[in-house]
Amino acid sequence: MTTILRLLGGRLEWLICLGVFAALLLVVLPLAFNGYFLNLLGRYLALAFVAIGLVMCWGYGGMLSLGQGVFFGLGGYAMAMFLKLEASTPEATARQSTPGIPDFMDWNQLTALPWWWEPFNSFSFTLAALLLIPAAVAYVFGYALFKRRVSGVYFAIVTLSLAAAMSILIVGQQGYTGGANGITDFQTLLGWDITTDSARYVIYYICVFLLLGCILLGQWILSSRAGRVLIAVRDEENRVRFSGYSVEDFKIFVFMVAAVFSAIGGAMYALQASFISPSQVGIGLSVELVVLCAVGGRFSLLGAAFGALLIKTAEMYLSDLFPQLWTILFGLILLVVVLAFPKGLAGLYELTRDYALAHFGSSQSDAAVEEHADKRSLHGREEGFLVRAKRILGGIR
Amino acid sequence: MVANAQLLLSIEDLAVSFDGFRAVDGINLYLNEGELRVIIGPNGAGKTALLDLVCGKTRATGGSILFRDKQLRGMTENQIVHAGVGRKFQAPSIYESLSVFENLELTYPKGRNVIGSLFFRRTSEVEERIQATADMVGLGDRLEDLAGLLSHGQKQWLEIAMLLIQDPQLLMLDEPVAGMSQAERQQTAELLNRISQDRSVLIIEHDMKFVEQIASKVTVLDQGKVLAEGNIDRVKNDERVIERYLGH
Amino acid sequence: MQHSNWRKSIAALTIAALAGAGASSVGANEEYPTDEVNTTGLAVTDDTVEVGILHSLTGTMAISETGSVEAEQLAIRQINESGGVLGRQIETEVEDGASDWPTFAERASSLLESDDVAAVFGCWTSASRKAVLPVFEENNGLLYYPTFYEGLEASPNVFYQGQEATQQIIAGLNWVHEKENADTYYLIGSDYIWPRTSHAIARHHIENELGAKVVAEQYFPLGHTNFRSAINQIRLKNPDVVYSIIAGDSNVSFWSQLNSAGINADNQTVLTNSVTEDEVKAIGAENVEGHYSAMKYFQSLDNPHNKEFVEEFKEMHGEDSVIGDVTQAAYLGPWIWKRAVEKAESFDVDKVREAARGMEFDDVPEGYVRVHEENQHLWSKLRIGQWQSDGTAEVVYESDLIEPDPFPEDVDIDPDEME
Amino acid sequence: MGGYTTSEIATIMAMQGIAGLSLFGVFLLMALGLAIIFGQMGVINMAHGEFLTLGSYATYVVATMFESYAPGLFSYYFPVAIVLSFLVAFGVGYLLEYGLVRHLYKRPLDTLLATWAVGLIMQQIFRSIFGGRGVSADAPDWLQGSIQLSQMLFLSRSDLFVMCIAIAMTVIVSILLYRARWGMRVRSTTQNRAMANAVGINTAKVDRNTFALGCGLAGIAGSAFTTISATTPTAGAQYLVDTFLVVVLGGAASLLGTVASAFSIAQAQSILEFFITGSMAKVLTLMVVIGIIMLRPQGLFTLKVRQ
Repeated sequence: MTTILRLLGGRLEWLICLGVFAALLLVVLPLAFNGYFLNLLGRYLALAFVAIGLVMCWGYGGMLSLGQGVFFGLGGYAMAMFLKLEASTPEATARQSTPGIPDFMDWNQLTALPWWWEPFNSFSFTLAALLLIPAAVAYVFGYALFKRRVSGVYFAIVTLSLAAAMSILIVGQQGYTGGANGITDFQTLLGWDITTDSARYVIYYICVFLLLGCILLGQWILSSRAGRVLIAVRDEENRVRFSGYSVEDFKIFVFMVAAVFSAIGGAMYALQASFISPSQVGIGLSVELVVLCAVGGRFSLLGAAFGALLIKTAEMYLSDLFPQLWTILFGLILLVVVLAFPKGLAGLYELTRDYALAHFGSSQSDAAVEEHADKRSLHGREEGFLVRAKRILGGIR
Repeated sequence: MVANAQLLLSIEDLAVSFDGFRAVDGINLYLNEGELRVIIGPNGAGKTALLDLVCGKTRATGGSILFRDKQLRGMTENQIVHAGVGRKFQAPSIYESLSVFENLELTYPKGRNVIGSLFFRRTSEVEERIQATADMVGLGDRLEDLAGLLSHGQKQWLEIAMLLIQDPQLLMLDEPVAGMSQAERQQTAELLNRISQDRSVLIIEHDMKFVEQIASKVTVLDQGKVLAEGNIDRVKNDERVIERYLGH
Repeated sequence: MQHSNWRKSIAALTIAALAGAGASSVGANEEYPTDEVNTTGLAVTDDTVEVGILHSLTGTMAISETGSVEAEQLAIRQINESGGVLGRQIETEVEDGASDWPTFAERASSLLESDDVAAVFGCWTSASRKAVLPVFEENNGLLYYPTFYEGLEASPNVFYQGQEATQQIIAGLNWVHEKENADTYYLIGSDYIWPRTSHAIARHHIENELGAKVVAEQYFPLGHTNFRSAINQIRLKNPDVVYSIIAGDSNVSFWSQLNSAGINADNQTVLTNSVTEDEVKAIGAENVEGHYSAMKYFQSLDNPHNKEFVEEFKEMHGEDSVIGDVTQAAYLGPWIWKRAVEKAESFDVDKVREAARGMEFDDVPEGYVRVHEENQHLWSKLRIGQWQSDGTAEVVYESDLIEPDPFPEDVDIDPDEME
Repeated sequence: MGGYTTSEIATIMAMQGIAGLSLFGVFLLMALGLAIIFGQMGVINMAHGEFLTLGSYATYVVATMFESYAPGLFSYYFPVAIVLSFLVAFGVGYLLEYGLVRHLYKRPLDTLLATWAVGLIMQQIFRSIFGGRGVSADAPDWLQGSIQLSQMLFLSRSDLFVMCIAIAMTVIVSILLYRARWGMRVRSTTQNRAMANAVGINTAKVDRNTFALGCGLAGIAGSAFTTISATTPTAGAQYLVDTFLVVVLGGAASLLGTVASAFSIAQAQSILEFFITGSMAKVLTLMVVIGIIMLRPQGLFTLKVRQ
């Protein structure tokens, strides 16, 4: 236990929050919702993968990527290609002029499977591809951009353009990609019928465990020395550089991690939505994901994941009730967050907790410790956690 | 200058220009192991630009920078640091939101690549080394404090300590005593004399009194060129130096 | 109006239903007991039945889909006024697909799995239909899809009220070929499946059946606003016929740029199957005047059913509203479902589907349609309308009834090959 | 090249060159406002496209009013519409700067998010007022038809009109920036806020006016665009990526660079469009521009300066 605590930077409070979040996802939601809604929540959780990637890349690394949809799409399309090939058996596609290839290829007068589709018949290749291809793309772009010291704003624009180009490309090459319709209609995964209710539960749990795994991995990275290097880069980039660090390597690294997380999310999305299309690649989704991350808390992995789930769930209910007003409300929420709560929901949680602690059962000296901790900490939470955790335990005692 | 076995840094015909403006224009400079050299000169003489070129912050347009047997031109900043060159900036450049200890820990010369940093652990060896280095600059009892809370002088010393912990063979300091009180200057002079026993030090400084306290040899730059070089007393009486820089 | 005629054919039934509706307010539906007409757990009570409408109310597609929602609501209101279906009033659950295909799939699941609706009227783009199709097939739901589209689909869970590509294309090409004695064709479209598939069919027909030549085939992204290159190509290639399948707002740029480049009906024949009255309202009649659209329905159709329909539509949705091809097709949806339910005397999807096949309608605004026995598309006519300066179309040609053929044989030209 | 003869290629190049010029006018006009806001102030205004749309709707409203109340003067509605578009966009931009953007100058990436939210809200407001359907005002007579340059070469009047406005605006902006005192204030504020304040420049006012001017220019662009395309709530947003790329490729702080890059991108896309599909031409152009920005992030036309 102590080893785990140390690995995670000894943040007891963080672990408690993680536990609560895990309990919500693993116990409360499956009990509260039926298979249909759980499937929807699973799709929203797929977006949470991208949000936690953005926390690392944007919140810590200072690189705002407006093109995370590209990686989400790469993962989603890789998974979709595999599922589509499995669904396109010669028997199922017997009425096509070329049976055995995906339906949209047949409609587009393709008479054979393109060579680069072939490897996606293999599940292990697909898994490898959906992790490695986004990582490789992120590496190439990261290398080209960061080695030339492309700064935040420019980086945002370049990644935004990348997302635009990618979605136009997919739409334009519809014989190979399914075009604007995307790739739909999956039936089985390795022979297992994924359309049943029980399969939905299983996939939901896989999604949750992967998400929790990514959060743990992310937190481990952020609380290691690499995480402090990223903070230091934001504080005083030159000093880091002249302390012998290759700042670019660290930026490329988190960008790649964020890309891989996004790709996992994309694959989980394709699996749960039975569907992937260029709108999951383009500008709209890419920017929306940044918004989800900002609302949840750009400095907090848990906050961002929770924010993505909360906002999308709210959207599901509210946009149905007030289709016109929802868009405006969504914009206003974002404005309020940016202006008043740059730390998002996670920051709001901290404020509430601090307020509660300050007013209920804490002594003057504790408040002083708290204040000191806040001053010491970068986001009012970095180092304060230990102190606070100690005090919470002290209070319990 | 005569090359000999103890030569640490040899800069030859070094030049850089920004859109035609030749900030450094064919400078030659040789530095021995264990030497402390002060660079003086009027504003815009190319002093800071020279340090920038050596540490890789700007790219030279001509000439060579040999550090021991290595050509520093073309190397990235971090490679130059790994080769054994440390650079302190004019304004204190430290991580204000981290503690003094963490500032020093982050510059500890292990685990500076991505993988290494992920698995970096705070061992007792690291802690001892940090304590020793902090003691050296007089911050031994401030380790737990937030770096942002230090005084200006202390911040400068912290930055020097951050360089020292990497044990560089060449330390380059850009106006280390600017903005310091007289007492702090005195302490800094002592510190510099102490640390230059084990390594070469290159300092940019304006304060001639301070220069006299620490230097035996100075190089005077003007308009991107070396104007004079040699013993402090000789340079002080050089007419061109008086005319161009020391003034009346 | 519609029901006045229909009432004749199902008079007894309707009167019985009206009586039933009156009685059912105090007791069970005696003529059609709920447990007999609904054996699969749909949202049917003794006096109501729930259906869904699933279109984009927000987002970029809202503009196109609004007309369909209005038409479906009109039809449902008329049905309710005439006594409902099997004595039950239709209650409508309207869902917003928000111009986002995954959202369509979500809402479709919600309608079928949570609300258990008896039928869904909805979708507009092919992409949204493709997205919801697995949902309908898994849950054995019923979708009534109003848009003319590329074909290549015949799901037992969908009734297609719009024309598939061959119905819209072949007769139109034959007509223009004969009229212009055309040797060369220039094909232009928006870059997605409907224009591309349609052009593949058109190219095949032009080259193999008409013995003419396609001089170029050009695609632009949806929403594209700069057609000057295309206009230059038209000028350079000087085709006898320009065949356009440009969708949505791009039409405004295409037609106005064409017009201001001096290409108009006097010197160039342009045939399109993507411009209805809805588009003309935005394009401006002066830009399309004299050009031709191939559609199965125009608002100006001269028959009593259509006159009545147009009148009631304008009464409900405003004098300024226009009715395009898709709007009329959307209006058919609830009626086809109602008649099939009453023929089957059941809301069960399988029975409704069986009953609908081969069913004839001779009192709809477009004249006469028949549900195809196998592919559940409609037999319908194709009309060529020439646009007038007031934004209406004058029908200059009307085909015979055309059989829907969503899977045309041997259309195998590679659309990426330009020449 | 697809079996064209040499003389045909020459004709195509000339025709596409003219088509490219029209596109150049479009790109330049929409990039001008951004060149000021992004180039001079370093602020990313994601709602830039919505200001364009705002100008288009303002023009549509003016045209409708003329049609109803002064049909005899309909031919002359455009000058009124342009001025009004500018004023409306300027005013909204002014308020946006005052209410929002000025609080975020130290957080450029947050400005990006906040203005994106504003864009979203504006789109929805447009949709509520004007409906989702595209609207377009009839062009006045003098903007219809085209001028024949040779047998194959035509230049439509509306394209010429857009181009003229683009060039006029460029001239005005360059005079403002490089000849007038105002430009000096803008540049000194951007380069050293504290010093500018110290020498008596009201930097807050300079910021507000600069931002509002950029928005106003977008409004004029929107007004001019009503002659070539329909106005929908998302019409302006479609141009956003192109606009940013034009400004970035040109080098953010350089007006000349913006002009040059608008020209290059327009010509490249135009020529490509003739030989491959419009979609692929767009992808190819985007990728090439991204590639160039990766190789030369400071833009094509920026001088190398000492940090």
